[in-house]
Amino acid sequence: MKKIEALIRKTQFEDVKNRLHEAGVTFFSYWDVTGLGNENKGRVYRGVSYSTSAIERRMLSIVVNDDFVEPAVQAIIEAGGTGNIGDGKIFVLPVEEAYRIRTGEKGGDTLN
Amino acid sequence: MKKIEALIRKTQFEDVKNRLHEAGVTFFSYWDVTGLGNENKGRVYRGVSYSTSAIERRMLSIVVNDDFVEPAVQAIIEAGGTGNIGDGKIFVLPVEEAYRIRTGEKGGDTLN
Amino acid sequence: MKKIEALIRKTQFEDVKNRLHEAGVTFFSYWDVTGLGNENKGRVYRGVSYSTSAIERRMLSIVVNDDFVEPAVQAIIEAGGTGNIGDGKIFVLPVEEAYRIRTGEKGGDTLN
Amino acid sequence: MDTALFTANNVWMMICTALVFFMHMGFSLLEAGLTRQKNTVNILFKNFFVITAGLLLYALAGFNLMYPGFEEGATGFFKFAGWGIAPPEGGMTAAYASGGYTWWTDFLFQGMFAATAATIISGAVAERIKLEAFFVIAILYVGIVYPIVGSWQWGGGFLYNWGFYDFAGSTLVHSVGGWAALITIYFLGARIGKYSADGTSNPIFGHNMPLAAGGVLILWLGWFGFNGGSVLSADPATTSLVLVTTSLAASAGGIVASIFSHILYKNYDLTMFMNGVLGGLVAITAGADQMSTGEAMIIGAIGGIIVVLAIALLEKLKLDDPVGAIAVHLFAGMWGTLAVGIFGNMASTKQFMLQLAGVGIVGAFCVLSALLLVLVVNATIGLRVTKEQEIGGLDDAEHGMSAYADFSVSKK
Amino acid sequence: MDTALFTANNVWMMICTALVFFMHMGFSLLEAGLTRQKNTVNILFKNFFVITAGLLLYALAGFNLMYPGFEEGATGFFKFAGWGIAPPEGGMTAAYASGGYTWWTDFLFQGMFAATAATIISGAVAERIKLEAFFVIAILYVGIVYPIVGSWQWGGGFLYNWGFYDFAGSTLVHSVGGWAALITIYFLGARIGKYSADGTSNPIFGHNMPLAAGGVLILWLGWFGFNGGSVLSADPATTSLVLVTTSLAASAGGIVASIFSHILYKNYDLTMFMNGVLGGLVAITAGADQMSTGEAMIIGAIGGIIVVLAIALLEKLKLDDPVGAIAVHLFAGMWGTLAVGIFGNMASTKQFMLQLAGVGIVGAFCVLSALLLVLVVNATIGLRVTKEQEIGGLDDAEHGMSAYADFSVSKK
Amino acid sequence: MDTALFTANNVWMMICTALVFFMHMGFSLLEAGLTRQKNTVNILFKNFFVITAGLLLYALAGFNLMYPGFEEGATGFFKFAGWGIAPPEGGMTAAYASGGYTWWTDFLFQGMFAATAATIISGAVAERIKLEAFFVIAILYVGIVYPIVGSWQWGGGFLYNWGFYDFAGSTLVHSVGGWAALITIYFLGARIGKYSADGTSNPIFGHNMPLAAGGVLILWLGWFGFNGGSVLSADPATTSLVLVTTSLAASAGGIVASIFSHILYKNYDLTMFMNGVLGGLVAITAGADQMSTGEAMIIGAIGGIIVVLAIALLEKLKLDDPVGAIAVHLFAGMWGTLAVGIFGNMASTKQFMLQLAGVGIVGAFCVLSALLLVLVVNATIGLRVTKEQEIGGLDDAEHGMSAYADFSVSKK
Ligand SMILES: Nc1ncnc2c1ncn2[C@@H]1O[C@H](COP(=O)(O)OP(=O)(O)O)[C@@H](O)[C@H]1O
Ligand SMILES: Nc1ncnc2c1ncn2[C@@H]1O[C@H](COP(=O)(O)OP(=O)(O)O)[C@@H](O)[C@H]1O
Ligand SMILES: Nc1ncnc2c1ncn2[C@@H]1O[C@H](COP(=O)(O)OP(=O)(O)O)[C@@H](O)[C@H]1O
Repeated sequence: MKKIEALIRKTQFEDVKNRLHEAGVTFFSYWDVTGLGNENKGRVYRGVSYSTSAIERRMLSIVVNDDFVEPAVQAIIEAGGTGNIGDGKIFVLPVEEAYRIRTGEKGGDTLN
Repeated sequence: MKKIEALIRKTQFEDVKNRLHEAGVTFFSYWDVTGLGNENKGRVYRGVSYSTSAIERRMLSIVVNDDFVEPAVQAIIEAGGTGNIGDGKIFVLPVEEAYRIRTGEKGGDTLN
Repeated sequence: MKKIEALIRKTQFEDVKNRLHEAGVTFFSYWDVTGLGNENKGRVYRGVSYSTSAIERRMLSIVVNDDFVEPAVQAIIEAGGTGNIGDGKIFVLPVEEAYRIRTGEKGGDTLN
Repeated sequence: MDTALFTANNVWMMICTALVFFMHMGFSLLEAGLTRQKNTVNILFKNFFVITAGLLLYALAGFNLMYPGFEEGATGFFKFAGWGIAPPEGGMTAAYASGGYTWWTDFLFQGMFAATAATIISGAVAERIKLEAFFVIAILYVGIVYPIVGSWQWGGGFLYNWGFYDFAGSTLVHSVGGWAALITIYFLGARIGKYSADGTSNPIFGHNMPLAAGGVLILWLGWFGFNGGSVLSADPATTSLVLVTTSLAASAGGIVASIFSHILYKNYDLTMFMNGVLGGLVAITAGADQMSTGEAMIIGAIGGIIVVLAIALLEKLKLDDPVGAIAVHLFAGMWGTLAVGIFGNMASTKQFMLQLAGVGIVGAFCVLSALLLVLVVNATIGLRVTKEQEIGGLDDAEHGMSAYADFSVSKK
Repeated sequence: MDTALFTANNVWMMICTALVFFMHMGFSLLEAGLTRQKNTVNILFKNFFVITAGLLLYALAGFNLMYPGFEEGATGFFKFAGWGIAPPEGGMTAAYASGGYTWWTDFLFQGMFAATAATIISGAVAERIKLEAFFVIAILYVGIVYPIVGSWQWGGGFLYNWGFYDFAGSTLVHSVGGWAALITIYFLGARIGKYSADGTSNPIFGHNMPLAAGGVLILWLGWFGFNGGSVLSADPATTSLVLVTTSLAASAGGIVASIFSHILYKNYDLTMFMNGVLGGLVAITAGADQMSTGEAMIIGAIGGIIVVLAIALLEKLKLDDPVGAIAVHLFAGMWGTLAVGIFGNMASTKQFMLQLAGVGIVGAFCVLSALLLVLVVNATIGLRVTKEQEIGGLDDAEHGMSAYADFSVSKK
Repeated sequence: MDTALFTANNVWMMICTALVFFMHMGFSLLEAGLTRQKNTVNILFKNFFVITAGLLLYALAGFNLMYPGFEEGATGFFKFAGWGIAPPEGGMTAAYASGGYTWWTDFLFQGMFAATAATIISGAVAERIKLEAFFVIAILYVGIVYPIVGSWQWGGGFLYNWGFYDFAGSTLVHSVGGWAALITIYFLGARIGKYSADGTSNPIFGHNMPLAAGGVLILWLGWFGFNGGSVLSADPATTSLVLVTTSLAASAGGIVASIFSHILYKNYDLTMFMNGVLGGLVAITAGADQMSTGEAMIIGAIGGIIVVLAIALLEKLKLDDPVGAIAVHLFAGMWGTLAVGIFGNMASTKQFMLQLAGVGIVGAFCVLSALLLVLVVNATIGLRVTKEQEIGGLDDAEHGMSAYADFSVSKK
């Protein structure tokens, strides 16, 4: 089992979600985060100009069985990319165990 | 050391927190996330009916020493379950090191 | 590659961010969480006194190549500490792979 | 009376009507702000129901139940002038009400008042009452109980004939609402989590202080119409005096409540300041036209202290009132009514006893009516939502909506 | 006429002016609340633009286009009394308008009305129109189309001479705005995500229900001035009747819409309640001074039902109106205008036909003007923001700001 | 004078009083919206304090310090008519103020004004002043400095006798508040993070734009009372003119400020639009009854430009004013006062010099008084919270509360 952490543009979320569904990944959790990266916008507020590298992003946390990692990553890359700096990152982390709270069962079967 | 990530119903949070305390786990962090899973609700808004699989959940992030994993997981399963679809998941991930910012010390002792 | 999860005081965020920048870590994501730990405040609301161990914290998620772990952790400890209970924790987790969504490339080079 | 004066009077009364209407926005924001986010849509819905249904009911029956025109010296408790409303002969002329206003203005001003009583209940029972149960209680209470009590005094009934005095309704409006709130929350029980198994109280925070604060300021503004319109004409001397006493009592109530609660609890609690302002306003309402400025400040100040103490008392008794409605409307309302016998032009032992009698009789009637109503509703529809619905929030359970569905907070 | 009556009348009219101004706050909050967070600054900006530019335009040309003083029995469609404003001889005396108000009051009251029409458009086109495109449409529509239509009736033009009746503007204000809104959203298209490729509708949630609810209550309050001021004096009988019919229609509209939508959709939808209240208000506007209380309730109730049905109809037609502006202002507005021929003092077949003619002629003119305007804007500046800007939000794209930049939600 | 006219006048003045009261809600929302979430409770608390304590102080001493009744041609700088308030003989009759209002109305209208000066300070010092320090400054400034300055003009003192003109208080209210704000923030210093070590400015975002925008619209509404009531009667010609000039100046100020800031900074900054509206309002305040519509628009437009420039200037000087209070109230206030000598009925070189003298004398007195006050407070209680408290937020540090404690944002 692996955990996929994807940091994507909020504006790409619907596309990514749909592509993940097509790839068979329908269960995950997400929340909004602020990202510091390469992207940078110039702004003015009340006459004070500033540049911000803090951008709003959505973090997707997806735990999948090993054979789903590759399709899920590809789905996110395809749907999440706009070609502009700031499209985001995907990280893959090892997961040792998973449980379904409702039934108490554990293992890879709980991931759907 | 392990990291326990539990995705639970917000409505079960108080119970889970109390049960974790009884199990000796009093330190953790949590935040609210949106979950896509099996649970599904039919809704109408301004005459438009729709069904949503996006449900609000609370994510608990708990880092514990190895011998606390089992009791913590059991506590969450017991207090977090309602028996209905959508009770959530628990994932266990490996943690390589932990530090206490206040003192700079590291290791399993920092986890309390 | 490692993932550094740091739970810090919101009030120390600016300092930590700057120190991380000095340490060469300019890319990361963060969001606000609630933390249960040792810190505890006595409060009164509408005449009801209560004590809360739930404190607002900021969670930093930083994925770095192995040689950046040590400097990053030190930076956070130095800038995040106030010496008072509740300064927070840092956890280090293993990361197996990283991708840059924009280009689809993977590996440690994507981390900047 | 000349047309010009009649017109000026009626203009004032229409403005006061508009201001009393606006109080419903104040109540809506205050109640929504002091309760939890998951029940926000529900509270707003109840407030919309109260004002719309309240007005329709008042047109249907309430007005004719409240102003049935008791005969000189009549002793009845109840009289009904018939369904619906239609202006009497000459109702639009200066002859109708000594030139103070037209019959239509009269109806609308009183109709805006009527809905207030239900709103008071709405705040206290928030976050756990079943929507349908609230509908029934509000309809019957506003449609029947409130007008009957009102008829005893403002309809020229027996309280009026005895010499009881309640200028703008510390008792007739605020306590009437407050009693029903008290009875209802007694049977409803506290919100889940408010009191722990070991008996300790837990705070449950409101979700939006700017809303609540804005609500209180709107209520204060509305009170200019509530008390100012109760003069029933634009008489310069009386109306302007009433606005002054009203504002000074509000100020004193707020300042004193915030200082007092700072002494007791060592923090500057904004919600206590706000409740104190409201306590001062409710307290001055019974005698706003009878007091000097100094007396108004004292009455308001004591109102502020009473509110702080009453909140603590209800907390001790485990009576869970999320917005402090009972402390403000019932306790400060009783105080204000009694104060007419203690301070101001009418002060006398006799008057005090009359005020006490009025408070007691109205209280008894309201408690009994509310009891009957609540018990019947409880036995039939049921008062309270299920535990699951309450924890999940009434917005989800009763409306399938969220008050801030699209809100997000990641930066920039 | 004596000075006192003149003064009292003018006081009333100035207050009504202030209340109509306040409606712009109601619209701002309602529109902001019912749309998404990422477009909040944009909506507020548009509302600030509408009220400020609207007033300036009305001073520059609108007033003189709307009240050019057609000669008795004139048949022209258009007349212009010149640029800028300057009071006529005697404009500040009781002689000007039978003592109802001064010329300055006249200008300002009418100026506050004018801006309303643009606000109606603003709500419907929210979340995807280009800011500059909106500026141009609003300026030309409020500066030219609205006053011309207004002149036909309130300026003593041909509709007025025929005997068409529109007390406070169900057609002249609300439908005029509604038609432009309809035409504009037809060409603008729906918001991204509103309709899926397979043709199903998706809900897009508003981000702040307390704002929206507060907005509706402020609008109701403002309607006291909108309808009450349309009496054009403080005449006690008529003004107070108008406030009563207005409030009862609002109440009936809200209650009936909420019940009706509960029957259809099985949930207590707060936004339907709110739109129902507004539907009742718009519907009564054309005949507020002609109806009995019972008739007002019926007109309001039907207004509420029409709003619920119209929302469903527009949804079917894939016409995306985020705040329900067209259902409320156009549909309920047409209903209210026709209702003058069906209910109340003026009811008659002949009057009904006149009302129908008025609705038709105004509709045709508005549709054509809006068509011209929208097509020209579309061909030049372009109507719609880019897909990227829309998804990212107009606040970021057009203003580089966020409405809640510093908001965060971690607990305690 | 006949009772009817007296009554109509007094009705108008009472409404204006209510509207000026309502401005405190406008200020509260504006200030809360433009500052950070962590200081929201604190700002609301300060605003509640200002209005309640302000009224009580004005009753205690302020009114008698401001309207002491200088003798014809007296030259004193200071006079005090005694503690507390009690109506003079005939204070409730038409004889008191040429039938414009009663003595009670007088007191309350002026009392609502007084609190305004303190609110202006409140906005500028937000997010870092110690609560107790603010209490002391507000009490002494509103209780003593404001009434003394006011007495020089409105109390019939030497400025009045010279021929200085300030219709509704561009100088006497707005600049008086603005000077104190300026002095206080000079000693208080900028908020942590506002200016980097290398001297660059950083933006600090407000947390709630709908609140701020609503606040500005409420302020505009309130200005109908602020300027309209300063006519001191309901005289139809003057009051309606004043409302027109006020609204046109606000519109011009807003539109021009938004265009001007778009030219300078290439974005449509809503906060500049809002500050521009306020700048227009403050600027017209000194001569609202003296201007033609065209002149009102020019004065407002220049007011809007001045506000945009003043914000930039203060930014350069590293004077940190979170809500733009000084740009709006001090700079536009001075401009408006001088404009009375440049435009309108009174324009003349002599008048301009008089206006300049008035601005200068009042400025000097306010600066000195504020200096004394601030230095004493700084030396005793201390002006500023600790670094920790500031970063953690005043809500937590001073109130132990959070403005949105229960807010959460996970979807649906
Ligand atoms: N090392 C990292 N650890 C955690 N989050 C990261 C890291 N690098 C990038 N991110 C997240 O990814 C987002 C996009 O990255 P960025 O470098 O701006 O774009 P790109 O990947 O196109 O070069 C950032 O805003 C941040 O949220
Ligand atoms: N593979 C996963 N990765 C991340 N989060 C998940 C995953 N599966 C489920 N979740 C989270 O758990 C929640 C509940 O899961 P769900 O499948 O609806 O219920 P159940 O576990 O009772 O079948 C989801 O809403 C989602 O937040
Ligand atoms: N085991 C843990 N797992 C997850 N988060 C933790 C854990 N321990 C502490 N935290 C987070 O760190 C914060 C500070 O920890 P705390 O124990 O209060 O302070 P200190 O580290 O100074 O003793 C907590 O509020 C919580 O958010």
